[in-house]
Formats: sequence, structure tokens, C-alpha cells
Amino acid sequence: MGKLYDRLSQDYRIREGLKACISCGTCTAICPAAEFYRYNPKKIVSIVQSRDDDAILELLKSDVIWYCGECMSCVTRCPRKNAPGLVIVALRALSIELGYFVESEKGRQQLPLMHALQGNVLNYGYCVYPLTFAYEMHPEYGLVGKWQKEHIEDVYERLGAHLGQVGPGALRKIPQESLDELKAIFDITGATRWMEIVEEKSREKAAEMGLTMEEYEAQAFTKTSSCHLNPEN
Amino acid sequence: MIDFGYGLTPSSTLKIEDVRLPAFGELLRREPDAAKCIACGSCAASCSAGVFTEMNLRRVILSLQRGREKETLPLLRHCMLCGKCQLVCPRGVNTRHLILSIGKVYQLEEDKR
Amino acid sequence: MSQNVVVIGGGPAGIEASRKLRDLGYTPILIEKEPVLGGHLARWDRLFPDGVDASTFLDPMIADLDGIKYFTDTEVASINRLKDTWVVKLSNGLSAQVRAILLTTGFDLFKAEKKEEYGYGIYERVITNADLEAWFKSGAAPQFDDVKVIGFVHCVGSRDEKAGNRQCSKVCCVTAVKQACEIKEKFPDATVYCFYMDLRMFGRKYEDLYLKAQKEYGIRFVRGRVSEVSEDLDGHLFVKAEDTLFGKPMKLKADLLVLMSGMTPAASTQQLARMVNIQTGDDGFFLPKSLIVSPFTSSREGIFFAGAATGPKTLPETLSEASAAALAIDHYLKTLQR
Amino acid sequence: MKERILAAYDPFVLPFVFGMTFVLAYCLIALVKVLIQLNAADRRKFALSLITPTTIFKNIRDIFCDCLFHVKLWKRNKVLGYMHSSIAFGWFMIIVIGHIETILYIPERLHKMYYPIFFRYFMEEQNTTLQGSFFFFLMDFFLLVILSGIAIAIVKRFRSRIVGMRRTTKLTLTDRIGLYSLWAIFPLRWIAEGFTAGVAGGSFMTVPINWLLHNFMSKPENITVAWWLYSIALGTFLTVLPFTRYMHIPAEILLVPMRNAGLPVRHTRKGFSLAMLYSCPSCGVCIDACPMGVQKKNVKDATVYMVRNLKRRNRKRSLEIAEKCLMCGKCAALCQVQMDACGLRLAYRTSQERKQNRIPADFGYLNAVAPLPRTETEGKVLYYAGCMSSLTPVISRSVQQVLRHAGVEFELMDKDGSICCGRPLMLAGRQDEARALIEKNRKLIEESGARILLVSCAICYRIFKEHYDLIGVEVMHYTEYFNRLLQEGRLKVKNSHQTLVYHDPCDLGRGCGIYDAPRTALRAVGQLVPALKEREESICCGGSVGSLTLRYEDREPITRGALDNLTANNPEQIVTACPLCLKTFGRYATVPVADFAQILAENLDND
Amino acid sequence: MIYQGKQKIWSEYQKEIPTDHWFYVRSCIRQTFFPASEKMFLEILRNRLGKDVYETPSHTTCGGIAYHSEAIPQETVMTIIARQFALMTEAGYENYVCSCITSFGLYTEVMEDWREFPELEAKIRENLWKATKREFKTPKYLAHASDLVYKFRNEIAEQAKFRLVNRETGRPLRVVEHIGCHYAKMFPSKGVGGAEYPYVLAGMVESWGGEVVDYPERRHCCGFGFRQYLVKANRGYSLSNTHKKFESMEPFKPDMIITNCPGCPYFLDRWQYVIAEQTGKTYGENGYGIPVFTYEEVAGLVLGYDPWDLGLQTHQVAVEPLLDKMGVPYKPEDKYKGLNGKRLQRPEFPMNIKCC
Repeated sequence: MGKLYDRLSQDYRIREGLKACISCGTCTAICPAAEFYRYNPKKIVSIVQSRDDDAILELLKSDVIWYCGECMSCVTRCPRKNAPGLVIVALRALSIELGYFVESEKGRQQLPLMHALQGNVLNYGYCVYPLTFAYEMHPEYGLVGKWQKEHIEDVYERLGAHLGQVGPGALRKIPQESLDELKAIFDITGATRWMEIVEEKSREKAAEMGLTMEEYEAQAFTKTSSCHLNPEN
Repeated sequence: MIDFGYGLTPSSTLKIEDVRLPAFGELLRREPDAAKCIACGSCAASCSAGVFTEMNLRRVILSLQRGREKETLPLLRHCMLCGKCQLVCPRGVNTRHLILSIGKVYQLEEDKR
Repeated sequence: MSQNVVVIGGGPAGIEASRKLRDLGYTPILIEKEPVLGGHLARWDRLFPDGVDASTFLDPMIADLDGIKYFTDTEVASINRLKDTWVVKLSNGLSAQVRAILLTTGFDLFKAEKKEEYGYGIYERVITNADLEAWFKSGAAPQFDDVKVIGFVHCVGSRDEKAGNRQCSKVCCVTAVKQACEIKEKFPDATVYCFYMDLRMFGRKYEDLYLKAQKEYGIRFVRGRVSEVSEDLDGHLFVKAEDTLFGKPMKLKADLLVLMSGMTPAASTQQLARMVNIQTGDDGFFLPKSLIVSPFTSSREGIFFAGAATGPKTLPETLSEASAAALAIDHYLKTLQR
Repeated sequence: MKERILAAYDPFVLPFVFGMTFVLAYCLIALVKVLIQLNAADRRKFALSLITPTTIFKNIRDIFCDCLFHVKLWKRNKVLGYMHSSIAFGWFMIIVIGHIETILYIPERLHKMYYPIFFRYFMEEQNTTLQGSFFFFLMDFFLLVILSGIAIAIVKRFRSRIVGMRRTTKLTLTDRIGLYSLWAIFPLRWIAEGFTAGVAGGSFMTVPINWLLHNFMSKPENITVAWWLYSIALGTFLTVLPFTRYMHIPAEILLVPMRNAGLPVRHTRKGFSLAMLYSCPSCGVCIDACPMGVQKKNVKDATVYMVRNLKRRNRKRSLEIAEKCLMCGKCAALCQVQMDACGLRLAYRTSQERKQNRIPADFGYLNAVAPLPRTETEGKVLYYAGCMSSLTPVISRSVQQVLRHAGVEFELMDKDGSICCGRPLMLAGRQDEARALIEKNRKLIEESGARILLVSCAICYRIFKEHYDLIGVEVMHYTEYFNRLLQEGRLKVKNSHQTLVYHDPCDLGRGCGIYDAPRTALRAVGQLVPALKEREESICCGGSVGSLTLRYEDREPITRGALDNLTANNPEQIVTACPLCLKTFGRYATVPVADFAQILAENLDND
Repeated sequence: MIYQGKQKIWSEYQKEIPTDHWFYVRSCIRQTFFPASEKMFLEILRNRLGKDVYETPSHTTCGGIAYHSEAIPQETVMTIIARQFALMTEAGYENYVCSCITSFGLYTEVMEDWREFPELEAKIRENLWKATKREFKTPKYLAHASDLVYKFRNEIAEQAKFRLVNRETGRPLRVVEHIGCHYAKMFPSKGVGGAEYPYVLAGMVESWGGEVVDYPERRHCCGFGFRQYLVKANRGYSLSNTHKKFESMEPFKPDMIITNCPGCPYFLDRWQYVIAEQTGKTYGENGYGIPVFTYEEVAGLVLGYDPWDLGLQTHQVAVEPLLDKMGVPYKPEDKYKGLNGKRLQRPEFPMNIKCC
């Protein structure tokens, strides 16, 4: 009965999501990630349920916990009212808290992700924001998307959005007081601390890998090794 | 064709109805015990080679039944045929002959070329 | 004039207990809500593990009801305690005052349509174990062409908290294996899969049946609970499960899928429990005094159980419990007289 | 003595001449074939042995003892021994005497091969020579001997149980022709010589028959008919001989020196093996010997049928038989021609594996196995428990207990998982793969600095003995070693006076010839009672890793048969010295089964 | 397919939805990619149906995407949500409607968690007080915007100018509905029609004259997967899952796809473009692809709004073939106009998927 498990068991998502797994596999059967990654949610739940700290540690450092898309399809099917998806979320949170995320390629994606998302939320009050959604990073935005970006003000205005304007409406400028409240919430509830952990650990890891922070972040955003995919394909 | 920097990933789902198993049928003809496995894992647990390697007869049998032998056949290369699995098998499967028969029915990918 | 005993439920437990009570010198009053006696057994074709015709047991039992007053199409309207007796009013207007009531209300099959993801009642090619037995019994096969791949889904409504039944229904595993063999006989060219979580082959000769299914019938067993079923354009089914032993998601295109509906408490259980003021367990079945030493005695004077009213049971268990309950009633009534 | 037929020829000799020429040619070709098929090293070895005085002597002795006197058969079954040696030796003597007569009286006819055979027809007795009647007497005497043998043979063919055989081989068509012609030869010779007895003289067999059937035999025109028939019988026998089991008669003469030269079985039907195949007399001793015989369906899997199918090149059946065999070696131990039955099967398995196994072994992982701690202590014992013993921990625990009691310093070789000894692979026909394991183990053992390798598994022991060539390390089975400790007084035990029966594990007894050490040791701790059949005739437990295809269900009757054999004298305890036997017997035995070490450990004298 | 079986299930998953007075919160993704849909939602409810739907400029993201990408901890997302509830409470509303499915799922989950672990709710209240000096009540009713459109589907049908019917053949259009995973998969009882056969979109389609197509992978996720899309290295996952859905629906020959999730219409639309450009494969008729719509876009079309005011020009898969089928008039020359009729240069044409 290890320490890592004890920490996990404090997490409400484990309390909610892991009652007693019977390894029936209904979760894996319909898991979008299990089909395309070397991934099996049932196994992860089994490991956590085993309370084997060594195995949990290995999980926290591995790519495996980062494959889930958090669609929560598994929740619907479980005959024991477990939520494998929530178990994953809890594992990820712990991996960040303890800084193990930098040990895996997929975990290292935290840096670009957090820069983008925390940045958007704190600066604009939105998770996604057209001005920070770069076509270069998102070629699938398509030729229409490229056009939309090129004519951003015209298009949004015509479609009734209030991009950057005061008052209610889509994409409005959120009042500074509200943004300040978000920042206060971030500070109090640990989001700011997470950003600090991620930046610090990433910096250490980048140094270890002999990369500048820019290279490290760019690599994390674009690099994918074949080891994530199933061997038979 | 445009390179988007990512692409389609093949599915790993076992599409069991697509699996035609003529080889497994031939194996059953040679060693009918192949149908008797109940996947209890005794063989893997007692395996002499399993102490040193990933050798796991239960997994091999299953992969043959699922048409996915490619992944597990190489494991058989580690088998020393000591026969402990045969002694512990609760269904009395003639594991040694099963392994020898697999060697005659199936072939390693790398050796096909 | 011999004493009356009311037996509620005319399945194998009720019939067998009534016959035993009659042999012990009582006049059983057997009440059955259906038009015919026999319960689920009357609709079942053959029995595990030997494949004996169910009617070879049931027919002689039903032919031997002399000295038993039985009412079909009848339900219990009310039961009241009057001093040390029970007054049972029936829906047909009759009433009986007795010192002992035997509850042999049995079970209901889990309503497979409640497992929405399996599509029973929505996909034509999804049927239940009961449908399959009806098909075997009547010989009227549903008109599906090209039955090449058949799946059996174990634990439908059993061991499933979401479906409201945590318990194991005990008999489905061996029933599935039996039916898989039977259907393989009907469609020798078909490949038959059983999707199981555990194969609970606890009874005598059950494991033999399993071995036979593997060796002689070539039934393929996949350890994994079916997660969802969907339908193709032509009505064929896609079955998704994980092959948990292999650790990979699996998709099966099936032409017929049989759901092994489990046992749930009979619909009347709660109502009867309230009438006589006895308890039911979390699982909804009647709660006997002790599950080990007196599984047929209730917490109240003069109320007894037999059969699947107290939880999933096999036929031989049900029959022997019926005999034991009859003896317990006899003992109870004799003690009262003294 | 004088020549009766001056032409020294009569057409009736032709069938014989044809048969004899044919059989000689056939044998010559076969001999050349066998010699060519030997590999160069074996051929040299064989040639060398033929000029080595000791082997020359051995060859002559063996040929006489085995081929003519059937000494081995005598030991086993007197009636059968008499039957075989009477025919073989009698016939041999008749031929020898025929030649002596020819040499003595008419040496110029010696070049005619038929002359000595039909001597009586061509010669006439003059009644004046005592020598003549002496030979006449000898000839008739040996004829009588042969006829008595033939009489037994006829009885045996129809009532084999009378002569003590449960099952005999089913004969092929050519075998039948050969058999009937063989049966016919000597009665016909008797009649033919009976005819000539009137005109040319005879002795106590031929003269009386001439008198008895005087009316018939006095007619000279019948004389040639009788001799014709005799010659035809001979000719038929000789012509079919290469295609019958009687081929063993000439073949064995080749086999004996080849065996004495120490040639190994290298192929299923070439070289030495071919000589062996020809040498099988189809006597069927192996049928009764085979422990699988408890089930009727296995009767056709006996060695004699293996040989027959190999000769006929029936690959499918040969393979089936080769793969099914338990390799217990009992048939070989009882075989009259010392057929290497296991070797032949092994050769078949090996050829199959070399040809068909498409998943070649890879034991590269063994390189990572750490070396054993090196010890320099003189006489240090390294104990190898083996794979099977990890499923019978009582053995290794008892062995250690005994060793500690005797104050022996020892090291466990495979407590962290054993590398298999290689014998199971070898038995499966994977010779080359087995070598990899042998090499690894050999290295581990030799580098450990141990002086004695102690083995508690009979299967391992055999391969350690036969294939390891450990330098500076004595391989000892624990029965030997513990017995030595007992004799040296290092191990003190008390006698429980329990009645024990000892089961000879195949690989230990027949395989390595260890019968006495375990028995001597067991006598010190209990009262040994015999089994019905023991030592080289002991019955395999049925668990053998030798059989590749025998199913679990079909092993049970073998085990039960072996147990019945062991418990015939109601022992209180069955003792074996092999983990596989222990586990196998344990499954069905009603009498407690214990391991050899366990029994010793239970009776250690701690005072 | 036995339709009655589905009806039976629908009847068991009916959700109580108040008819008026809603506090409305927007979706980060929808306002970025489908701003006109949110506009249409308010237009229909306020102007067409005369409902009270309130929106405050102070509301923000719920933080859901950041939370599901592990960019912020659970406590943070819960406190942001608590702030949103506080805004509702301050505005005097009890019915909370959100435009985003991720938000809807998260609100549902958070409220369930608070119910099960009251100490957690207390902690969040404390957090919120510390950070903003605000207090909140949890909403009495929580709805997704599609629930409301479902609720008023028949009223919309009454005002409809066009129906989901092929004008030429008179046959109902074959419509694939795609429900956001977080709508009902976690809490089936919170969604109209449950998780297995959700009725929220099917009800609209039926009401507006179309025919719902059930194909084997209809329940499968579009593949957004948060980080699996947001990080370029992972996008193969996203693409492959959409690909799987299209392969499965292709034989059913759907005329259109209707969705109620923020990201799904974007992904189902754009991945068709990527698949076409990477493999040459298109799924619709004549090389056009299958057009994908939000439910508000469909409602707008049915009610007769100009397709270019609905933002259909920002779809990569051409919508014109569908408009033609429905008989919706449109001016091709207006498609790429900016504000006040300003002419904009039209987008480039893709190579493998046909566009108008």
C-alpha cells in the first residue's frame, strides 16, 4: 500500500472513478485511443487498483497515461460504475504535480499545451481564441480557414461576433476585472503553481536533453515516435 | 497530396470475422489439444524460459486463435521444451507437441523472406 | 379434513413442494399467475448439462397433482395476519386461512432491452436465451439467411451494477455453453463465439460440457464483456468487446447474437414482501433467516421459501429446496399442534 | 561313398540355385549399400574394428551366441530359445556337414553350390564306410532337431500363449510365404531323403520312413518329384527371404560386427540403421515389452511395426510411431538383435525437426545468466535440481536435508530458475538446440569449480552422462552419491522396516545402468520388496517426456499398469528416483509414493 | 432496425426542461468557429419564440478544454465554474444553459461531485470567496443549448419555410446525427434520449422532416480528444477516429450531418478535407463530401435565414449541394462577402474535395 496510491486515493476522481474493476474490458472495447495507440485503459485501472507503487510510478513516467482523449465513452459502459477516464485524469494530475510528466514524450507536451491554454484563459478569458489560433500550426483549418484568418474582422463581424468589443456577444472583450478574478482563481487553486512546476521541470528536462526551451517546446508540439502505435501495424 | 505533419493511424482492433484461420485448423488437426486451453496461465507461470524471457504459451495460443501470431511466434524461440507446462496444465494439454506442431504449421515472419 | 397450505408460484419449486406437502398429508393450494403451471421451465427446451428434454421432468410433475388445489391465472390480492393464521385472498375471489405460506415466486428473466447498448428489441438479429429456447422448442426458427457467425453474450443484466443487478445469475454460463453447442448443431458451418467474463462451471459435468464445447464443437471463447452492438445496412451486427486475455479491442461481425439474460427478482417479490412484512435483500430477492442453515425459512412465523425466490438457483437446487421446505413446513405445523 | 548321378546335375536343383544366387546377390548389394551409406568416419571405425583382435573374437562369439544359439532368448524363454536355436543351429550344421561330406568324398564338386545341399541325391552309400553312416547319422540327427523346432514353431504360430508370448507380430504376405516354405523345407527334405534312403542309404530318420511308406517310396519316378519339391521349397524360401523377416538371418551377421564397432544411429534407414532394419526378426518381443501395449490401440506402435514401416518407406506411420514412443528403452533392452529402437525413432524425429521446424530456437537470453559463485573447495558439490524438481520441491528440500546431515558442502545451481538440461529438446529431435543448452550449462558448471555435480533427476542425469563431457567434474545421480555417503559412513540412517518397492526410472536404469545403488541404499532404511518386473524390465511410469504425441488421457492406463506392477507384493511405499515418475505416479497411486531422497531424509539418524 | 424499440428507450429518458428565463453562457470553440450559430440560437429563442435569455459580458470560459488538457487542476476549473454560477445567481437566474458540450458535461459532473462530496463544494465556495468575494447557488436546471432547441423543435417546425426533405424526390433527407461525447455518456439520464440512442438531435431532425440514419459507429467520438488535437504531434488520433466514423457511415449515403458539440462539426468538416487531400477519398456525392452542420445552422436553414448569414461559407465542405436538395435559395456571389457587402477574395480551391 504505497504512497503514490495514497495520494491518488485522495483525488475525488479516483474516489468517483475507481470502485472495483472486474477487468471485463468494456472500456477498452470502445476506447478510441485503444484502437490507435498502444493503449488499454483496463490495464491502467488494474495497475492503480493493484496499489503497486512501483507500477504506478512507471505509469506516471510513461506515455501511456497521455493517450486518452477524455471522451469518457468508457464511463457509459462500465458495469461497476467505474470511470477509467477519470482515473487517467487523476494520474495525469499527479504526474504533473510530481514532475514525472517530463519523462515521456507525450507528457512533455504539457509545456506547449499549458502555454497556449493558460495563456488564452488568462489573457482573453477563453480557452480558444481566433487571434491565437495560427493557421501554420493548424493546416487542417483548411483553405477556408486560411481565408477566414485573412479576413478575420470582416468575417466575424458579418457572422455577428463581437471580436474584441465591449459588451455581451461572441468573442467579446472580457472586462479586465473578470480576467483579474480568473488570475486570482488561478493563484488560489493551483493553476499558477502547475504552470510553475511545468516550466521548471521542462527547463530541467530541456537542459538534460541539450535543447533550448524553444527547441524543446517545438519538439514537444510536433514530434511523435512510432513507439506509440501498435506494433502489428 | 499535402503533408499535414500527421496522418491516418491504422487500427489495432481485432476484426475477428476477417481472420481466416486455415493455419490454426491445420494445427488443430496435428494437435487437437490446442482447442482445450482455458487460458488459466499455469503454463506461463511455471515456464522455465519465462524466468528469463517474455515466453508465455497462453498468449501464443491465444494469438494463434486470433490470427495475430506475428507478435507472439518469436516467443516460442525461447522454449526449452522442458515440459513443465505439460505437467501443470489443468486440461492436460500436450504442450510440448503443441509447440513442436506450431513450429511445423507456422513460420516466423523474418524467415519467410 | 387435512390442513391447507398456500403455495404461491406454480413453477417447479411450487409444484414439487405442493406434491411433497400432499404426500405429507396436507392440502396445498397452489397459486399461479400464468395460465399454465411450470414457470420458466415450461418454456425451456432442453436442460444442461446432459441436454435432457425439460418436459421429461415437468410433464410427470404436472400429471401428478391429485390432492392439490391449484389455480392458474390467479394472483394474490392480499395476505393478512389473523391471530396465528394467515388469511390469503386471491384475485379470483376465493380466500384461504392457513398457518403456513410457501413463497415459490421464482425469478423474472432480466429484460434484455434494458441493456440498451446491446439493442435487444431494436436489432432484429439480437435475441435472448429465452427466445432461443422458444425457437428450439417450437422448431420455428426466425428467418435469418446466412447464419455464419453467432455470438453469445454472457452476463446480460448479471454482475452489472448499472443494470441494477450485481449478482451472478449462476446458470447463464452453462446455459450459454449448452445453447452454443445446440446452435452449432443447427448451423454446423457457423462459427460460434461466447463472450464471457468468467466461466462459472460450478456444477457436476458442467466443466465436461465446456470441454466438449471447445473440443468437439469448436466453440470459441472470448474473455471480454460486450461493450456495444450496432447494426449494419443489411441488419448484420457489429459486436464490440475487448479480448481481455489478448488486451486488444475486438470487433465481430455477427449474423446472430444471443443475450444471456440473467435472473432478477420476480416482479411480485416486493409486493408480497410488504403483504407479509418480510425483508428483501439489496439484490431484491427474499431474505431468508440464514442463507446457510435455513435458506427456506423467513423471519416471520409460517412464511417459507423455496427456489429462486431467494436468489438464482439451478433446477436441481430448486427441487431439493422445495422438498426441504415441505419438510420444514410439516415440522413447523406439527410443532404448533403440540 | 560314390557318385550315384555321374552328371552331377539334375534339373530339380534349379529352383535352389536360382534362390541361392538371388539371395547372395541381394545380400551383396545390400552390404555394399550399407557400407556406402556409412559416413567416412564410421566406415573407417568399422574397418578398424574388423581387424582388431578383441573385436574379432567378440564378433565371432556374438555371432555364434546370438545368431546360432540364441543365448539371449534362452535366458528369457527356454522353449523359444530351443525353437530358434534348434532351427538355426541344426540347419547350420546340416549345411556344414553337407560341405564336409563334399570335401571328404568328392572335393571336385565343391564348386557346385547345390552339391553339398543335395548331397544325398547325388551320392550313394556303399555301406562299407563307417564314416558314411556316421555322417548319415549326424544328418538325420540334426534333421530331427530342426523338425522338433519346426513343430514348436507351428504350435507357437497358432497358440502363442503356450510358449509364453502374449502377442506376436501380424505377418505380411511375404512373411507367410517365407514361413510356410521354411516349415516345408525340412519335412520335404525328410521325405526326399527318405526316397533316396532306399537306393542311396540313410539313417534313423530317413530309413524308417522309407520302410513305412515303402509302397509309395519304392517307385523311382517319385524320387525326382520329392527332390523337386524340396528344391522348390528351398528356392522359394531363399527368393522371398530378402523380403521377409528371415532377412535377419544374413543381416545379423553384418549387424553384430557393426554394433561391436560402436557405430551410432545417424539416420532412419541408411547405413547402420539399414543393417538394423534388416536384422529385425519380427519376433514381437517388443510388442509385449512396450508399456503402451496396455491399450490395444497402441499395439501397432511397437518397434517391430516401426521397423516394418521404415522398410516400406511408409513415412506417415513411421513418424506417428516415432513420435508416440515413450523412449523408455524397454523394447531395446529385451530385443534379440539389440535393435536401437530409441535411436531409430530419435533419428526420425531429428530429421523431421531439421526439415520442418520453421521457428528456430533462440537461446541468446542465456548469455545474460550470471555465472555461479566460484568455489575452490576440493570436493565441493554442485546440486542441479532441474526443471521438473521445481514442481516437486520435496525432492530438492530432501536432498539438501540429506546433504546437510552428511556435512557435505554444497551449492545450488538453479535456485533462480533452471536452464533445462537439454534432454527434452534432444528427445524432441532438436539436437542442435539441445547443444546450446548443454554448452551453457557445461560452462556454468565447469566455471563454478565444483568437483561433483549432483543430479536428482534421472532425465537430466542421463544427458549429463552421455553428452556433457564435463572436464574435472564427476556427475553423480543422488542415488549413487547418497549410497556412497552411506557406505563411507558419512550418512547415518535408521531402518524403519517399512516395506518399500523401488521403481527404476527408465533413464536411470535402462538409460544409465544404475540399478543397485538405490536398492542398496534403500535396504538401509527399509525392507525392499520386488516388483513383478524390475531392473531392465521395469515399466515406464507413463509420464515420460520421450513421447511427443501421447495424450494425457492415454498416459493414465500406462501409469496404472506400471503401478500394478509395482504393488504386486503389497509394499507400504513406492520409491522412485525421478521427479517426473514421482509426479506421474502421485496422480493415480493408492500406495504412497515418495522420492528416494525423501525416504532417506525421513530416516536420518540424528542421534 | 425496429423503430418502436428506440421510441421506448426515448420515452424513458425524458428530461425536464423549463420553458423560459435562462442564463446563457457561450462556448470558446463555437464562438471561434461557428459564431453565427450562437447568434442564431439567441435569435430563435429571443426573437422567434420571445424567451428571456440573459447573457452577461463578465462570463468567461468554463476552463473545460484547459482542464481536459491538464492545463489547469480540477480545483481551478471548479472555481471558475463556481464563478459562472455566481454570475447567474447575481443576475437572478436559476436556469443555466450553455452553448458548449464540454461545459455541459463538466457542469453536470461538478454538480454531481459536489452533491456526493459536500466538503468539496465547501472548499470551492471558500476558494471563490477568497479570489472574487462572490457567492453562488448551483443552478436549479442545467441545459445544453441543444436541449432548448429540441424543446422548441415543434414550434420551429411550425414556422419552417423549408424542410429536411429532398425537394425533387419528396423523400426525407438522410441525416446522421452526432452527439458530443460529454452530452450524455457520463450521465445518460442528463441527456434527452440517454446515451445509447440520444434523441436530442434525432427529435429535431424528425420534427423538421428528415430521417435519422443509424450507422454502426454513430456513438464513436469524433476524435477531438483535447490534447490529441491541440498538439500537432497527436493529431493522427483525431483524424483516424473521424476517418473511422466516415468509413462506417459511407454505405448509408447520408445527405448531411447534424451535431450539437462545439468541436465535432469543425472536425467532421475539416478532417474530410484532410482525408481527401491526403488519400484522395471523399465521402459524399460527386466528390463534394458530406456537409456538416450545427443544429442552429439547420434550424436557421429550416426557418429560412440566408445561409451566408448562418456562416455556412466558413465550412470547408461545400453546403450548396444540400441547399439545392432542400430548395434553399442562396446567392453564390454573396458567399464570400464581408461586412456591408464588401467583396472579399474567395478562398483557394482544394485539390481533391470539390468546393463551390
